Amino acid sequence: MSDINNNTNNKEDKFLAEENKKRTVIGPDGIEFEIDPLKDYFCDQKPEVRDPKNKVVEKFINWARAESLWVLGFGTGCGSIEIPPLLTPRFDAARFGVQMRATPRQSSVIIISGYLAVKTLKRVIRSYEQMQSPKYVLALGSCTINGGMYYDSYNTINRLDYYMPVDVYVAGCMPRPEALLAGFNKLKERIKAGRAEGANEYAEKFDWYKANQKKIIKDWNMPDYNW
Amino acid sequence: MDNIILKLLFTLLGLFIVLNWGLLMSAIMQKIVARVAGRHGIPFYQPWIDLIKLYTKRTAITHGIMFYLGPVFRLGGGVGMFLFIPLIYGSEYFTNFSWSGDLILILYFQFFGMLGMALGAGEGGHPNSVIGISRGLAQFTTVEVPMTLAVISIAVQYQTLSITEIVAAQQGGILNWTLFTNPLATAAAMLSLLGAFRHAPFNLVKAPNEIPIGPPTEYHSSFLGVLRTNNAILHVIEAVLFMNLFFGGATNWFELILKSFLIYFWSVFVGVVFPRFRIEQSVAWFLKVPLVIGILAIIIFI
Amino acid sequence: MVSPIHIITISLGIAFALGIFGNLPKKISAIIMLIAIGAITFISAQWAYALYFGNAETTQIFTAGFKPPYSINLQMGIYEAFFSLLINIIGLLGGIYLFNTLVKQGKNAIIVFLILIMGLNVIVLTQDIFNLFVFLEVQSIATAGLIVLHKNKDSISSGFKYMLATGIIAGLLLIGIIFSYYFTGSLNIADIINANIGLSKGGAVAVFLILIAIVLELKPFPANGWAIDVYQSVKPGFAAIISAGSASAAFFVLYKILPIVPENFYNVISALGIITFIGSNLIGIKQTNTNRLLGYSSIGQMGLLITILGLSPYLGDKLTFIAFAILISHYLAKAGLFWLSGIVKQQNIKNWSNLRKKPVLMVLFGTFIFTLLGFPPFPSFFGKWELIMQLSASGQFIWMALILVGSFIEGIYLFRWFSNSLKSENSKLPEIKISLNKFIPPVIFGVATYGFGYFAGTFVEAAGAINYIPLLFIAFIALIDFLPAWTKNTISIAGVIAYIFYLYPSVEGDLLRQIFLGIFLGGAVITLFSGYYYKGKRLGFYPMALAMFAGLAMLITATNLFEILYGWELMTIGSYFLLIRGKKSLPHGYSYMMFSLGGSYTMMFGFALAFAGFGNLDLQALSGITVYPTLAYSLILIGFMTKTASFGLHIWLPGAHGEAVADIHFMASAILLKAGVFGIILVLLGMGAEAIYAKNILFVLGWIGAISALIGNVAASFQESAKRLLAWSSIGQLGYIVFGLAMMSHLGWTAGLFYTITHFLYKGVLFLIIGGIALKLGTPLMYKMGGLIKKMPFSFIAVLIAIITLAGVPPLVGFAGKWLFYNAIISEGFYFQGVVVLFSGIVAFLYLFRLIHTIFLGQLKDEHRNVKEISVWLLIPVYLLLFAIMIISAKPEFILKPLGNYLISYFPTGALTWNETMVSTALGHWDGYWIMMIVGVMFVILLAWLIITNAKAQKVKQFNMVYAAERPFRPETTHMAHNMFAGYNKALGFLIAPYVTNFWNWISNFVYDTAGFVRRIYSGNGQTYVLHIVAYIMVIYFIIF
Amino acid sequence: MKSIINDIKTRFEISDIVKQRDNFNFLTCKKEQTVSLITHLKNIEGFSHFVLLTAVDWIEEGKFQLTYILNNPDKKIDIGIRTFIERETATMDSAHHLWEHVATYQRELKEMFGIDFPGSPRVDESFILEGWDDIPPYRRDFDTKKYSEETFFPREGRTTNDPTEYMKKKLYPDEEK
Amino acid sequence: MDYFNIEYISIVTGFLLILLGLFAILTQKNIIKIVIGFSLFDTGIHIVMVSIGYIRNRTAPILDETVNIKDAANQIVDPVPQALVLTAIIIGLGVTALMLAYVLKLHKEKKSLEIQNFSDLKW
Repeated sequence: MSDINNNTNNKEDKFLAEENKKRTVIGPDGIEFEIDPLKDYFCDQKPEVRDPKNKVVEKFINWARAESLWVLGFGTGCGSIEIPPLLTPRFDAARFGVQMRATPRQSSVIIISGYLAVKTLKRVIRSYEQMQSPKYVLALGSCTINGGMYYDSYNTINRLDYYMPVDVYVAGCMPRPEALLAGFNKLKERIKAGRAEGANEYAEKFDWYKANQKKIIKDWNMPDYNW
Repeated sequence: MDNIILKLLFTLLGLFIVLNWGLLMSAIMQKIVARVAGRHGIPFYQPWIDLIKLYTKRTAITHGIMFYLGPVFRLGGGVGMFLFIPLIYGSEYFTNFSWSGDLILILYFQFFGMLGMALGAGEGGHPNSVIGISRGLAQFTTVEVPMTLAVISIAVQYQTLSITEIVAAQQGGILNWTLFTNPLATAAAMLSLLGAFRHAPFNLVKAPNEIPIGPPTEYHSSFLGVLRTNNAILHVIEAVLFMNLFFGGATNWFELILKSFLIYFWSVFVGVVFPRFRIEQSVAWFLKVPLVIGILAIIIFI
Repeated sequence: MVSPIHIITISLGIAFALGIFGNLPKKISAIIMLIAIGAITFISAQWAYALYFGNAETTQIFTAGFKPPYSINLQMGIYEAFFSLLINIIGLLGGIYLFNTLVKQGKNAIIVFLILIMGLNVIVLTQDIFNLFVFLEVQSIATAGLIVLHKNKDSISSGFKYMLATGIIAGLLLIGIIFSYYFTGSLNIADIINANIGLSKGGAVAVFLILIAIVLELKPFPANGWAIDVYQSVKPGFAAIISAGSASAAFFVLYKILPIVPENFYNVISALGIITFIGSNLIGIKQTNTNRLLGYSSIGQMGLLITILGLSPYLGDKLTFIAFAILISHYLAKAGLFWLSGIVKQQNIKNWSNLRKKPVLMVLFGTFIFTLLGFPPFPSFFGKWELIMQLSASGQFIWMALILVGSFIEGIYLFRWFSNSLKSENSKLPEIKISLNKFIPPVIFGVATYGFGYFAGTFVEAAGAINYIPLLFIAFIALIDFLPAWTKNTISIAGVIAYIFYLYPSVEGDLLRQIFLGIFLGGAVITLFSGYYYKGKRLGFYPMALAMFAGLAMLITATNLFEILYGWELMTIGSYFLLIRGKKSLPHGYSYMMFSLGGSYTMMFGFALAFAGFGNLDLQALSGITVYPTLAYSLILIGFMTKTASFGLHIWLPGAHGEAVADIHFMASAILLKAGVFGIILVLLGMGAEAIYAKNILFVLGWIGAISALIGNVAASFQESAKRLLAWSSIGQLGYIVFGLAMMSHLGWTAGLFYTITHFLYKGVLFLIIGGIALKLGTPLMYKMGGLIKKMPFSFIAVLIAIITLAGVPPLVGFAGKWLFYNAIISEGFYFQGVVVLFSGIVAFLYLFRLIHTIFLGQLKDEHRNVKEISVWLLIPVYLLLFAIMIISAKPEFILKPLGNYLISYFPTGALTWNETMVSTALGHWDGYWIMMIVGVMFVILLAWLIITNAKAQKVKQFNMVYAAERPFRPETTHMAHNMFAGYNKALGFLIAPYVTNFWNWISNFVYDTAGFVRRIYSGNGQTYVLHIVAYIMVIYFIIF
Repeated sequence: MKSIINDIKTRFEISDIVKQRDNFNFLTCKKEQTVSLITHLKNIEGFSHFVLLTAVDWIEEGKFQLTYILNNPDKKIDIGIRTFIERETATMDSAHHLWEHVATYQRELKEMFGIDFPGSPRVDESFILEGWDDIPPYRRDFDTKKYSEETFFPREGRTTNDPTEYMKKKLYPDEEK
Repeated sequence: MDYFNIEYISIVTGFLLILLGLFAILTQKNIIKIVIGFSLFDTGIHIVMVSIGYIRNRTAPILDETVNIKDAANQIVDPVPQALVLTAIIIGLGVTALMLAYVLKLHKEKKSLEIQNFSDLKW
């Protein structure tokens, strides 16, 4: 078997993308220095657990959070076609405070809408980590639960909860928008009950999640936590 | 001294009313848009919930000092405009600090927020933010042209630049409004208002699909909360400015609410009906019809 | 006292002796010859000295003891002595310069050289017209003899043409002489003058023939092809003698016979002169051969002198001064340039850049060029000034215009040549070798130009008040130029500060001048202070910078129009040399100089018109110009607007400023441009707003200001280079100021002057910071920067405050300017111009955001991760300026109140009214102090609110951003900077299409093509040249009779 | 169509002609001649549109079969060119110079089958599988189920049914009995 | 007026020679001929000069036995033009000689005497 990747450097650098490798540059004053993009361009802090405030206040805040679910417009797999109908007159998820946002910074919910290829998982993780706590994961379809029909694929994950804390699974292949709405209501209940602490869980079990993620994402090629 | 404290308290009260009215107004407008599309739309209290949620987010990131200060500048622009604009004609307290400046101050104070926002978004380093800003600035330059013409026109008409005096001159009947005494200036300004509120057809600045929401791409949590607070205030204040200049001002809160609603509704109404312009189209558009109207508005006073 | 006859005896004697004792070694012969020339130089010098100081009287020498008409008589008067001295000096120095050549060519050449000098002397001295003819022939034979000894194929053919042409001319002269003898019975010029033969028809023809022959000896255009070939083909050393010596002698002959000529010929003479002046200069534009170019220039100068003689009835008693000033400039500069040409040994004007390796020669070169162009402090400046003033006083406006046009055309090519050698590539050119004997003559002449400059200044009445102390100081700095920069810097700062204290009493009580003194010299201190940043010597920087500041100071303290122009030109020279220090500044520096030159000529014209109406040159002459007021004011304004770079005259600025380094950029933009503003203020104060013409001018001026503002700001938004951006922005800002001044009202002027001050402050900050950054990063291109806020926080704060001020955002002081503008526009009725100005004010946001974003925000580049804050020497002045901005922001009354009080004497109505800190007009009101307070408090409260709700924000790095679930690739590709306002460009890019540049290009192409067309008359064929001469005579004959 | 094939036959060694439809034929060609055949088809016969390039792993023969499908939009005919290459060396001449997007197909084949196309742009960069370090997954000797079980934490308790049997049981539960 | 007196004839001849010389200079291509033209031109001028100074019925200004020294002023023609013409002839000779020297050099240079061949320097 010929080496499929010509990059025969040491193991660590094998999958490192060109632009993330260390490079030497010459400053305007003519002095050379080295740049390590992963260190210099990315923050390498780990996430911290942010404990809830006192109970009464938190309850009120959780109610607000539950009534204002901003969903990241991120679609994976076939489920992404089920999300747009939510905003149509027929389903009108806006009634429940569900709104779409275009950027993970401002979103509080990410919907994993179907099978996740390894390549996509990497983007999902990045987006998830860029969301601000508290944040919720709503997983859609059998594929996220146990791989679904892709259970034996060489490139599709089987269980989402090994890679990020999932709040609500909506089963089905594919679940219809009604089911998704039901999933949102379930999520709301969970938030109001104060049980949707996925972000903290992620921070607590950070190493475990990372290990799982890194096991399948071999060209990790990014900082451990994408702020 | 007591007077100052009283004045401050009333100003805070005014700010509170304006903020809540702004939030409510935006909810109502969204509901209207939803109804046009045949949906129920958000609950009327949704903006408040969103605000609470944003302010109570547990984490936030910052790209640097300017990123942090950007929203402060932005909200400062809104609150500052609020402070320098007389809300209720004839009220001793709800004229805020408008004695310290006139119409020109208001016109230029809006740059305060824009500049801060632009710088903050710039430090975010996100190219989309900057694209949004460059579009926004480009559009704004020509949006201001008919507005400038209209302002000059009414300043010539009333021979003053003081907002209070302009409002005073419009008292005594609906026919004294600038809308009727100087319809061309009003028309130019109302077209300019479309660009200022950045609803469709002039919403390429935000352009949710291609450059996710434009300048505030990187803003979140409390930062976004501050920006949204400002939006609520600013929309009312801008409407109040137009109300004062063209629609006879307000002698009580009810009048203010009604008029500002209608003025804001005008931009929403247009936004629902028309599709989006590209940036060079909108830049050019403001240099066509509104410009001509504005020039006519001045010519009639020469 | 040695009799002047010995000039002849010594020369002839030595010449014969050298011929007889022919076997002397060549060197010794040459030395003997030089001694002989030295002796006759001594004789003429002695006479000149004695006559000038009144120790002797004009002496007649009668040869053979008879009185005229039976003998030849020589006259030694003051003029004769002076001209003979000129000829002998050029002979002596030329001989020294040509020493090696003469030695090589042998005895005959040495003798002929001596005879040539002797012939020229006699031409000057003789009072006998036939003797004049004889020695003209001797001179031309000697010249031809020298040419033939030259042994170069071009020189031989040109010498033949020369012989042919001078033969014909001499024949004509002879006929004229014989006829005049026929009519008068005398050959003595004095007798001929007394006979007044011009009155009869035949006598007039005789006079005509004599006159035309003498004029032809001065090589008038276009009958001068034979002479130009000689200039080109002979050695530059000989050309120097022909150009300086022979031409001076011929000019003196014309002067001598002029009284013979009837009055009605005078206009024809000046017409011939001016045709020569303009025509040869026009053709000079196309020349690439240095000697030929100098030939055209020489002929042009002679044309100017002929014109002056022709115009002598209008010049009164100033004639002598004018003629001498211009002649001496021509004499020194042309000889010097020919000598330099001999040293450089490069025929093509593009190959002169190796002169740069010899700074002394370069300085000489510049001196001679500027002398020819009539810049101060050289004598030609004074001569030209007096010429124009006297002409104007006599109402000869057409002649003024033509002379200025000709001078400008001369400037075009001389300056192109000079700037080429200053900047163009010189690595491939051979080293210049100089021997001492070739070095001394040009140095002596170079020094002499300055001496005569001072000397000429003492003759011009208006120049009496010129303060020479700064010039001496500059000379001192120039002398110590070999010291390291910081020493010179310290000395310069001390000098400037001392000068401020020296000048302050003279501007006391005059707020306008105080403001400009502050801007000019305060700015000088600030820029010089930032100069500590530079290592090394900065050769040439300090003299030139100080020259500029001295010129600016002279503008302020000027008490008459002459001083204004003097200061203006001084400043132009200094700033030109500063601007041209940039890397690619050659074409821009050239166009700067062309606009400045044109501007100063239009100014001179305008001043002359003012002088014509007012009768003296006081500044009051500007108020109420009565002669062609529209034209006069427009011309003066155009002159000043070349510096404010107003629309139409702005094309030099972006390039010139865009290439300048930090502190020069600051000087050029924040300080230099204000000189134009000062000038416009002076003019407008004089003009007033009541007259119809004033209204028209102000209307146009207002639109020019508005369009400049618009074009400047829009173009600035589309620049990629930060420096060019600022340069365009300066055009825009100056447009505001011009617009404000054009309103001619209290508010307008308050706004304009307020802008003048604040523009100085914030632009100063921007220039220094941006310049410092560009130096630090090695590029002015903004898209190559980015994210520097983390590396240069102090710079960022400075730029932030500066752009907030520039944009006019409250609460900082820029808003005051906008507010004043609004009020002024509405109360003055400048609505539409006003809208354009206000629109451009908003457009300013585009480039301001671009400036601060692309440099400081966005993505930090790899190479810049290790850069440090810019030099503290730049930051200190910057923060001083910022401090001033903040003070004015909180307390605008510090400036506005005195301004108002000052302006109330000019514009009594419409003043600002003050109520504690509240300022109001008839329209609106504004309270800077309270706004500052309110905004400050509000800002703090809001910041506190954000911090409370957002205490634990995680600090992240530059790639930590949402990127559609991806990550950024490289900072270069993530930084949104290049072609930032593409959409805007699509919509409004047509505004910045280079219409104006195309217009000026068209003009310059037209001039070039005309020159190319005209010069085809010089076919190179000797016969054609003779035909030219014959046709010339015929045409003029038919014109006169 | 026929004339084209006949013409090609005289110029190239065409071994096997399969007619799929009237306007769609498969030809089999030698490896060495394939690219020149495609070039010929493109430049002379007007097959200006490249439809796809794909591969089949004939593990038993030890060969990869490559199939290039071209389309002639003017005449509305398609042609498929098959060629066989050795599985061991798995190298083929690149055709990216004919159509730019061929490079993408080749990149995919390199990743999925490990077929190398020397000279093809970016052929060594990962395409869909970022950071793949096993044998290429489309090769038939790659056991995808085993790989999935080893890598992706399969959820316990998952049962897999044959869909036909399962649906029969579900929909017609009585039939069995 | 009597047109056939000696002054008139000589002066007209002189001018004719001048024009002839000029014509030759302007039309002839050969340099030698141009020089000859120049000589004619010169000679014409000399003749004109002499005739200007001529006074009828007087003799040359040479003081010999035919002229009464005391009454010389009334017997001789104006001596000045004659003196001048001598000088002029000498100068003309010098110029012509120098021209011919040039011709020699020019011919050496290009082996040609056509004047249009010597127009390397122009414009």
